[in-house]
Amino acid sequence: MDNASKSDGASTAASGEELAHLYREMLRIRRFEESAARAYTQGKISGFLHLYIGQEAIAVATADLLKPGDRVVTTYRDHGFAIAQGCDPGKCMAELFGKKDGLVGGVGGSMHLFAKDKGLWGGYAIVGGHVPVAAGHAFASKYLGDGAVTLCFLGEGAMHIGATHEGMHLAGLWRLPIVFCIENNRYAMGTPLSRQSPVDDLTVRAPTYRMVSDRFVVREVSETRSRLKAAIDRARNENQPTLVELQTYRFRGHSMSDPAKYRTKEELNSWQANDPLHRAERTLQSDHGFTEAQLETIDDEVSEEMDKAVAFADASPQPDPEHRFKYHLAEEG
Amino acid sequence: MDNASKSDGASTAASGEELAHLYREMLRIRRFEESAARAYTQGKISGFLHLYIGQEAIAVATADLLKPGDRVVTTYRDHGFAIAQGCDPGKCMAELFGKKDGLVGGVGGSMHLFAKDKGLWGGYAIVGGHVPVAAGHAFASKYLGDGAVTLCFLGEGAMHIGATHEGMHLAGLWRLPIVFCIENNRYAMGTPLSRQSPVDDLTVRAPTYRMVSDRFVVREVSETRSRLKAAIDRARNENQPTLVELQTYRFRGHSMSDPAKYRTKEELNSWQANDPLHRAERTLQSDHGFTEAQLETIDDEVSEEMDKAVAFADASPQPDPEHRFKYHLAEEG
Amino acid sequence: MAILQIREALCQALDEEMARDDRVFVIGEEVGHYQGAYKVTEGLLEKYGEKRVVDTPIAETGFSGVGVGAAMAGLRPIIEFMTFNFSAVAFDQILNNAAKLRHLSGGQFTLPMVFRGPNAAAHMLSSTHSQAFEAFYCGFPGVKVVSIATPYDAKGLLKSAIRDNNPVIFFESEVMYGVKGEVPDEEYTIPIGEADIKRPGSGVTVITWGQGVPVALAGAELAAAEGVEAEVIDLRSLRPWDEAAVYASVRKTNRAVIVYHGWPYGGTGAEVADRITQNCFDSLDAPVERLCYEDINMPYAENLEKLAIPTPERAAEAILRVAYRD
Amino acid sequence: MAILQIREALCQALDEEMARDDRVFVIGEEVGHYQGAYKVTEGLLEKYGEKRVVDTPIAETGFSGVGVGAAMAGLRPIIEFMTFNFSAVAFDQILNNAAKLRHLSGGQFTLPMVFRGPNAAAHMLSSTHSQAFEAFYCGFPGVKVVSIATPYDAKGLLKSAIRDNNPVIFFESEVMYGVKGEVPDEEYTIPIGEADIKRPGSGVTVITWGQGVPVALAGAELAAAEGVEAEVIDLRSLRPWDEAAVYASVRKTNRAVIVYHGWPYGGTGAEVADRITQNCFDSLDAPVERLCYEDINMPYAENLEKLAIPTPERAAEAILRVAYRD
Ligand SMILES: Cc1ncc(C[n+]2csc(CCOP(=O)(O)OP(=O)(O)O)c2C)c(N)n1
Ligand SMILES: Cc1ncc(C[n+]2csc(CCOP(=O)(O)OP(=O)(O)O)c2C)c(N)n1
Ligand SMILES: [Mg+2]
Ligand SMILES: [Mg+2]
Repeated sequence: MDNASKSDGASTAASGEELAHLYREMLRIRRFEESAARAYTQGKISGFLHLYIGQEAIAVATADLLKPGDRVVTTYRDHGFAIAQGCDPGKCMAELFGKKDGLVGGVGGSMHLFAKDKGLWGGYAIVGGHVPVAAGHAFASKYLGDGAVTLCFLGEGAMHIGATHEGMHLAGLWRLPIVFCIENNRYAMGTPLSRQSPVDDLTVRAPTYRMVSDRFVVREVSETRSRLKAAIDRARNENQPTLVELQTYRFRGHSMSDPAKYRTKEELNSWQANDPLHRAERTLQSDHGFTEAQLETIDDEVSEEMDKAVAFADASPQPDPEHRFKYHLAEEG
Repeated sequence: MDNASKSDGASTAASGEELAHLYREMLRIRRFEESAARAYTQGKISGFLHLYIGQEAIAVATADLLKPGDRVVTTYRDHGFAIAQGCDPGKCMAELFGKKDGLVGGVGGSMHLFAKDKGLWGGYAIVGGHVPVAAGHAFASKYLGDGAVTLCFLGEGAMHIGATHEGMHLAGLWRLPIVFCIENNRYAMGTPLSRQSPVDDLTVRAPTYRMVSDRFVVREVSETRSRLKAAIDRARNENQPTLVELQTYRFRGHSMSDPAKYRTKEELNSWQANDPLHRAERTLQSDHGFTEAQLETIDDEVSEEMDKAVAFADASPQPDPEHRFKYHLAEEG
Repeated sequence: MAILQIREALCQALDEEMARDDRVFVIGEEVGHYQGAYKVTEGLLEKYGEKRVVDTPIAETGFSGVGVGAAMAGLRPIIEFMTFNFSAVAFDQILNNAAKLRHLSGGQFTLPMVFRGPNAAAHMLSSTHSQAFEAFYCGFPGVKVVSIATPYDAKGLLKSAIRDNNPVIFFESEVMYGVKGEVPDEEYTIPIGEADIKRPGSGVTVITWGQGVPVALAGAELAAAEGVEAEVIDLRSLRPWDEAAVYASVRKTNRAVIVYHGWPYGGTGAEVADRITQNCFDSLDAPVERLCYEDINMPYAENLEKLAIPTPERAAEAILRVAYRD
Repeated sequence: MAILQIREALCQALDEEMARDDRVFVIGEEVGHYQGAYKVTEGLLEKYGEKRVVDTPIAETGFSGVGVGAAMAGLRPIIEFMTFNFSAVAFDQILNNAAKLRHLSGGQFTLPMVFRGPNAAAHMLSSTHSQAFEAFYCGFPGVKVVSIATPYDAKGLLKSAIRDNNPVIFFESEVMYGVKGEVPDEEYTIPIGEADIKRPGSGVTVITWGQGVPVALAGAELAAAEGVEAEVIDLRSLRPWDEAAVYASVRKTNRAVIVYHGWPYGGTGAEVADRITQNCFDSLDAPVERLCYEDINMPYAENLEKLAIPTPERAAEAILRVAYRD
């Protein structure tokens, strides 16, 4: 996504053009991941594959708000951010396939998408381990005075591990330009929040770190955008970190191997009924006069883009054998 | 200290007899540590020696409240608890001297006093590392239904490390019979709380763990006792953990090698003017009719006890060379 | 004899030991309601309840420490790491508490506990999820370390580990949970510290463990086709390890290869190699060889991963090389 | 040339590199206002201010991770562990972030950073505070590891470590901060990866590093009195280590002893021993010996600690033994 097309996100309501843009971005993620899921069942992708389906509004709202130099740091559930930040879907898919043209040359796979130039400072796979790292990015921004903001995403399950506590504590103590976004999708693998935490509201932690907090259900991509905007501004202009709890839901299992038997069909249905993607679609029709045909065109374009991404990944060769020795140490290329 | 002489601690005010007992116990710690400090400067003790002088009321109040089976888990600043829990001062001193008759045979030194039978479940030297362990003791109590309470002591500096967060989180989630006592002596080594934490009140963390909290300045040993009693009762009777912040002060440096230049003479003086030991002494005189002579007798007795402890430690031989192979694995004795 | 998967053999061991001693409990992420990330604890929650099958938040330091404390208080915790990769965040609890508290307390406390879970590279999980931890956990006193490769060994050694009064690090393998084999119907245990000759031979001694075992066995078959009969010794226990069995074999074959999943620098591989050299110096006709991971972070791509880990072909080459038959 | 303590030489290296490049900063517990727990950072706060000399709460995972993130963003952090014993709580940040992020990002990020602090047993600090961490940190790719024993090496190698574009683990010694030696007035650096012959000799090669160096040198003197001239090689860098220098010496002397502070199982000791055997097999007249800690938790008592760590007397015995002069 290029920065020129970004909206200012100041108010909750998005114009038709804006919303169409946000909708398309969400759909791109959705279709990318559906393609990836198919490829996984076809054995083209191995290892873990954690889908972001249902949570797309968060990555899309974020990408719309970031300025050049700003950074996104997230977990293994990272495809959505990669697509939203403007990474080439073909390269992303090739990474999932473990191919030479993958975003990081096939060494990282699904959990480790990195695109420094797009502001994607990485997908990390040790729960909580990226939180202090993100604080370090923000530390550097303050040190260098570069005006950049770091957004650190984490699951609600990551709130209970020590690294998260330490990273947030230092960010609060040193007033770093960072926003911590808890994507509370209700489960850490098969464990509901109620068995992970004695409290339901995770923003109770904010004052202990002298952070401001916000907490809301992610239903509208434009609302999500304006709530995050406030937090980002606070980080950028006041060096005041914010802890945001975004209540959301993943429609698929934790990873492809998880049948998600721990939750009811009703629960899933009720969240799917409020799918931010579909809601945006409905708003485009009801408030901005989009026709079925127009929406179908968008979908066709997006689907074609993702088919091409799969074809690109398919066609990409395996990495050269010598590639495995690269990038360990700086002198090794 | 034997359990029979324990007061019920129900009310803040202690009877003369009770207070005399608490006073004597505080004095025993004070004199023990003064002896240890002397021995350290004489080169009889090596390694680290972290004195508890100024904080004695906490260990003494605690010991007075514990029932058989209850446990104290603390840091490297552990002599006070050892003495208060009724460990033999000679054995404690011998441990500091690294001698055969030391509390743990000379392998642990000052930072690692353990006396299971006295309810002292250890002094631990990795900051925060003992907090989940203490939660484990309380977990076992709940599992076994033994009715015991675990008291976990930690410095305010230990609040910021991950292990502490995780241990407290699990204790809150699982409602374990435990009391976490932050001995906020204002400094972690040379760092004042203001440079360690963005918030001054450390009990703000309690609700995030669904804990009850209490916070007070440790001036009166009997008040300390009654405040801790409420927390212990809550743990024992309701499986409700409490986070207590005890505001206190160490009159000496962090360890013997620290000249404590980071604080002012005035600050030290103002805390020393409120030394709970001296306050108890004054109350014994003013409210309970103790004479100078009586108090001197107590001091003489205590000082003699500690002289004997030093003599015992001096006389104790070094551990047998073979001792170093013992106690690693259960089959090794 | 029943034919069981390693997963089932482990589950049986847990079940039998939990039935035998109600101080034994299981704690970790997804061990209960989810039935275990790799289903090793399947059915245990239903049978023993939440008290003894304890799901935890993601807090490895926290629940490892709880295990340490519970063990001190007389319980016998079995701590599951979803994989040992996640034990890195609990390293201090193992190094400084589990391994030291018996010693530090002058023997006042014993710590009967097991840390278990899969270890080493599975398949295409990239570098943070593909690490072998024996190089770290064998390196210090106060723990025992076990690594299993068959259902029989899995059950017999897990039962011993649970009954052991010390902290035992117990390595399993994600890619081998489905491996099948015979498991006796009657109760049995296997002592910690005893190696097992998985294939007799007289040409070369191959020492291996864990995921190395199938590689070594397949490599031995390939080498046999070239006329060299390797004796494959599965160490099973890595700390302590069965020096007597290894030296006896090496003194017979005069040649040794070590095949394992793990990085080359240090660790169990270097330890065993060097100890063989020190103790069998005059018997050795060739330096001991080690076949293990390349000294790189594990790449995700299938072809690269395969190049980085030991294969039967490379094991056979190493066997033939130390036999001077290459 | 000035005569400096190791502490002062390290402080000079920090000072010069901070003056040279304002992306360099120091972060850790008590590094600023307290002037460093062991005074290595003395005076730096006054000169460079709180921005570049950053006191932290007790949160090793937190500030190690902040260092990782800051390095990714172009800064050059120097992270002080008050002692490496406390790095165990930050193990994951070093293993899974510092050592892997360049690789995982396909080279998009470089991580120029130093983790430094004292390592190994000091004097009577008991087991949790007396551990040697090279066995852990040398065991995986993606980092370099250095261990110094003289003021000259300390300054020259710390400057190289700071300028290096990779994570460098830099081991110092609490008991050796006061050791004095000559340090040139003019600027110099010492390349990482080069060993140094601290004492030439032709009878036996002694390989050592860190706190092992003075022990090995004193042991060599004792052995010399018995007629065996040992060549003492200070590795200085443990990952990578100077294989060429070591093999050249061993091919000359045909005998090797390794003297180090650290546990026996695995680690740098076993790695160097085994690699010598593999590469100099035909030159070796005796198996390589290792003199290190006993395989126990370090006891506090003075007499026990002394028995558990290497001494010049035992080093001399080992030298004479491999020379078949015992
Ligand atoms: C330290 C650590 N422990 C365990 C895991 C295994 N694991 C991966 S994701 C996950 C659940 C995380 O849940 P949450 O933080 O809520 O994020 P979500 O997957 O729901 O997005 C677990 C337990 C891990 N990667 N790291
Ligand atoms: C993980 C860890 N980091 C650092 C240290 C070194 N250290 C020992 S005590 C201490 C200060 C602790 O302060 P606080 O928790 O307030 O307790 P106090 O000493 O004041 O009683 C530090 C930094 C340690 N032992 N463990
Ligand atoms: Mg979640
Ligand atoms: Mg303090």
